[in-house]
Amino acid sequence: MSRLLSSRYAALMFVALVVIVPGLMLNSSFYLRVGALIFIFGFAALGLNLLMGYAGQVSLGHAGFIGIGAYATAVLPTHFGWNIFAAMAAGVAGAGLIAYIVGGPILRLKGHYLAVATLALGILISMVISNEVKYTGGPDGMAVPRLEVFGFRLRTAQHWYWISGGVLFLGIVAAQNLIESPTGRALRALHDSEVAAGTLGIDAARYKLIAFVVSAVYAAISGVCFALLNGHITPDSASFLRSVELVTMVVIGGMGSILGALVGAALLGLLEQLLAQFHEVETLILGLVMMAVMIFMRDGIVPTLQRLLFSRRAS
Amino acid sequence: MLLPRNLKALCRLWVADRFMAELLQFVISGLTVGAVYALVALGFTLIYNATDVVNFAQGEFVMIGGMVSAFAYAAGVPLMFAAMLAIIVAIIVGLILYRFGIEPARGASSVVLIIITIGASIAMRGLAALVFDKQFHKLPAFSGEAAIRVLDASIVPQALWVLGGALVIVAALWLFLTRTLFGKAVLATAANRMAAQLVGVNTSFVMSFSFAASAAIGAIAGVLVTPITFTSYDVGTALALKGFAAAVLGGMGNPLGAVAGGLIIGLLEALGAGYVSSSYKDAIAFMVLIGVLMLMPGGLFGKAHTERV
Amino acid sequence: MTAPVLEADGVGISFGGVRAVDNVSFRAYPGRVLSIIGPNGAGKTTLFNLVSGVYRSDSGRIRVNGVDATGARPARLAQLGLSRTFQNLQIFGRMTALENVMVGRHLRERHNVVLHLLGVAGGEHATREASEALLDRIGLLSHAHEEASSLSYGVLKRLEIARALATEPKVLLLDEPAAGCNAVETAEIDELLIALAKSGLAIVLVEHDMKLVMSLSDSVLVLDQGRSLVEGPPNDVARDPRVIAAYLGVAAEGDLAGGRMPGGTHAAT
Amino acid sequence: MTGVRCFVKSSLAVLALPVLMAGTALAQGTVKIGALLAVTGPAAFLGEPEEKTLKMYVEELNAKGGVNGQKIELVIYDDGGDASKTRTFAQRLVEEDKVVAILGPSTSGPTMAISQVVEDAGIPLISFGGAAVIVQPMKKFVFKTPHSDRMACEKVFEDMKKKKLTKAGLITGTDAFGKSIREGCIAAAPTYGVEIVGDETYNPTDKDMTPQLTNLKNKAGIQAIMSGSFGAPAAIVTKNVKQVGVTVPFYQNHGVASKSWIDLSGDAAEGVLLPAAAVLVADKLADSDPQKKVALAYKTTYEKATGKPISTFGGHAYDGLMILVEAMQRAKTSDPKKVRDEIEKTKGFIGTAGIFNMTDKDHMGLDLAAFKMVTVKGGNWQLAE
Repeated sequence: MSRLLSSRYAALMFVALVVIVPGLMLNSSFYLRVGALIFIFGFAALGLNLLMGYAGQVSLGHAGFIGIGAYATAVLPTHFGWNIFAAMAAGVAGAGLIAYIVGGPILRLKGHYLAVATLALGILISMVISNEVKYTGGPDGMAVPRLEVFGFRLRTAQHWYWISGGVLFLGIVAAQNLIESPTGRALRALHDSEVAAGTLGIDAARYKLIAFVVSAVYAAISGVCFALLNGHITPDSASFLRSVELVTMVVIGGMGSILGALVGAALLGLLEQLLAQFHEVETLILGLVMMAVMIFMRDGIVPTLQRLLFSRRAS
Repeated sequence: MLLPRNLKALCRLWVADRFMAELLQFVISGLTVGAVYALVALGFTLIYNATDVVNFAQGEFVMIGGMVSAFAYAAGVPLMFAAMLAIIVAIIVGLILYRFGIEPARGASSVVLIIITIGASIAMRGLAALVFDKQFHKLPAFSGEAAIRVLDASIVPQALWVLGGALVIVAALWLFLTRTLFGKAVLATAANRMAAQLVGVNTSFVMSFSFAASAAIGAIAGVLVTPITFTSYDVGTALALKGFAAAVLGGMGNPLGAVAGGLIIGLLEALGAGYVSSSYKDAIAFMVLIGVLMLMPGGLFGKAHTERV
Repeated sequence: MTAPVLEADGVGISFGGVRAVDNVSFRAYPGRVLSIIGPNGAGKTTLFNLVSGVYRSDSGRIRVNGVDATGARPARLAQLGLSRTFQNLQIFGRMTALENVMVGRHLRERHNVVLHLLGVAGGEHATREASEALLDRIGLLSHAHEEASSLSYGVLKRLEIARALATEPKVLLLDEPAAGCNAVETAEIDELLIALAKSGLAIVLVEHDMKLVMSLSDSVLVLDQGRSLVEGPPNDVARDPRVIAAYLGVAAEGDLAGGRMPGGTHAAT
Repeated sequence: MTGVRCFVKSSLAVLALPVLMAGTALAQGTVKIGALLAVTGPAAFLGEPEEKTLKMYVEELNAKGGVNGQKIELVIYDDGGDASKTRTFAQRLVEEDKVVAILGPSTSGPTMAISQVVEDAGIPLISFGGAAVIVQPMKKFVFKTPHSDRMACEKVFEDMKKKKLTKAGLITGTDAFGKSIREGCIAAAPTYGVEIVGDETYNPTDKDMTPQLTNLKNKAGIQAIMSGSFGAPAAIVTKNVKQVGVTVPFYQNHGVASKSWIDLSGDAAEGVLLPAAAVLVADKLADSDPQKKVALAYKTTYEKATGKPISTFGGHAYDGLMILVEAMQRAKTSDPKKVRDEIEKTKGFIGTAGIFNMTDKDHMGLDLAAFKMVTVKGGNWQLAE
């Protein structure tokens, strides 16, 4: 109990530090933007981690939900005159609803079959975004209205650094709450032994669906922040490659580790900037780093480091 | 050309009907593209069977096949030798991938292995951009460019090479897996690695072999399709995506299923583009894919209990 | 006699043409222990899997607590009051012992994801207390906060029982609860099961330890090659020549009654 | 907890690394110009020649003493054609590298995504993207050098009108470029009395477009087919046109204006018509043509340096760089705002794409005359006019 609590608060403190310290030290909107992007994608990866690391289900189409959140924020106010807050809420709710409707049937699939079905779902969403040019601007993308709170326009990277950092923090708190709640225990139980979980009264289909919907909602919220940070969105935000990137963040950071999602997002986000100087070999190095991390830390960075730290303390 | 004479005569009665000609053209297009997907799916199948790994770098083998042969040919190497060189290079890359990417991570979860292969595919793409360039390249068609008329539809001779190649490879693979001792060793390794080891199968060799053979299949596919589709350092991703979908649609691990899956997706795309909407033709293919999986969760030819994830 | 809490009527299943379990019937009554024995491969575990919904029976009917549960999935059966343990452990390895038991309280908790995300789930305290009490009862409280994967086999065997009990079942299916346990642990399990039966729980047991079976059971069902061979009080069954024949005819009555079933060494034909 | 602190420190160090690197590079007496190019990704065939061109000419300019006595330092980032990535790099160029102007991005979507960044920062941007929306509506700091995609349609329709063809079919990619051509053509058609009777699309990764072309071919009364495509699909469409036996005139667009398209398409390219910049047919231009000298010089320089045939894409980068450098020379400073004002005053600049005359209402400054109608004969470009 005490260990659980201390590790929980340690993790939260760590995240708070990771948000606050650079936020105060960095004064360039470029760094703040990189930070905000890490928080935003870390947030989506966090949701996906609930699905992959806890419910044990893979999704290769989660960028689709990011796209739904992002495009709802842009399309509804621009073309339908919605209040932007209503549009944001609708985007998040819409993603959850679609996940709920689609998740029922496709979560019956297992392993690679599920992977392909979610992949197809993600591609369908991104295809609609690219093709409905009238509403979405097609491949050129579209402008996103700026968020105004009490007459104050939130548009700089600094604003969004703090907002997305705060959202991430709350997301982590919520994820931790969930994991330690009866729902979380049910999910973890399912992941370890679906049969045993079943005999204890846990309805596997229901809990997989819950995890799918929750992860879709996380992705959509991340999409909303992404759209508002950028002020202009393109179908790239919902692309298959983005979905793969999210899965990579989760696995590299550590499946089933709350901090893992953030670390995975940070690694990919920072690598992109670090390697930009050497763009001739950027792709090559990125690929090799991904391979190396997975070969030498197959449980992901955070769980591996935790184990190292833990065993050192023990000895 | 494709049909026996009497059937051809029969069909000619309908040729006046443009519908038939159109349909035939769509089917030809679908089969050509589908054969490309099928070849990629076959590569997925072989590696999956022997190692349980879903190799997302499979598309890169196709790229290597295309790029190496195109550059060798452009440098004056005869087409035949250029193709052989490409296959050898792909096999070497496949073996390196297995030895330094997959083997050290043996026993890791399937999603970790998938990320490793995705990393490998990114690295291979980056390397290809360095070694070659970022432009598109081609190979000459093996039997000329002149389209063959079939009942008012037309087909390029290279498409027949692709279709024929897919058929030959699937037949060879099928015979190899079911009729040879070594092929059975591959299947045994797939079914139960430990048990296979116990009965004396050198599973490590079987797994290296599967990577080499998949790389070779990919490279052959690359050589065959480059005259039609061209090649560049980054053609792999899109091919891997469709190939994976095809392999799963057919039932992961089943070579015949892989071919069927590839052809079906190709046909759906072509018929969708022809009859419904060209912007949403991929959507149609993917919706049918989801629909089929709903009804047959193990794919068309897969067995539900062979699920290994 | 009170009404049975579990009734299996003519259940069966085939795997690839082999009739693994064929037309087996039994009843379990509150406060009584029914043991299912038979040579290895007789279909005991398969029968358990049928009755607990892990497999779907292709014939017959299953009723739990008077409600028809034929074809129901494990989660539904758990709701009706059936719980079980597994021959090959199905422990949630990445959770603590306490959490394993807390999962067993699943059906007794309120489930609202939104509240759970907000961290305002009620009843958590009650779940924890009930689970700790169960661990205490089964003698594992000292292991409560250890990760299950780090616990010994014997401890896990008991942990599975505690977890199954946490659902507050009416009928408990135990698949070789004493397998791999030493004499002390076996005695503890013996004691526990007697106490549980006394409290009114119906217990169905698959076990190779004949001493345990003979001392615990109110009734014994013998399976052979998927079929039900004999059912009756332990002593009658032990003397039944058909049963002895089923155990290859080599096991003397005394062996059967007093020692371990020679199942592992003599393959059933 | 030490582990945590250590991690925070090291992640800060990682973040700080680019700053240090940028800091050391910031020498006196240089002027920094940023470039955002799609060096990888689906538009890499644009980004690659653009990058080569920029590097080549910056080196040449520096060898001649740079601009206003300062050496030019070129900071190139690869955006992979991804809009969000481009925006991050744009911010990096503005905030960290402190560039005075940005060249690129290679494509339209990323250009739109970063317009606001340069507007806010007050730094001129010269995009190599084709879409008209980049400069319409006009943004103060955003310019572009390629012809707008719509102009390609206008040029084609002009040609069709001359030949009295009124019914056209469209086949375009679903990427940004194809979409831009498609919209441009649909918008421009009525002006030229052209009716769009067929409208087909394909995905950029498609391998066969015969179904779409079969549909177009069979459209009643169709008199011409116009394609909006680039890269490999453009060559596939060209070959498929021949395969399904299209007999009406087939128009491609300026997106295929590179030798590589002819090579890929082979015989199928013969006789295909397309509007393209003069640089493509530099050696075939009349000696009196004012563009001949510039176009020929670029062609010679590029082909000598890279050993590869030129494309018009690299030319857009050349035009962008030179317009910028000349503006700096006229402004006698590298102050971004003053440079912007001078870019807007670009008059009679002879580039590879045409003669640029920018105004405060036109941030591209090209007219239809900049396009030449060309065709392919014997595997080489030929003027069709």
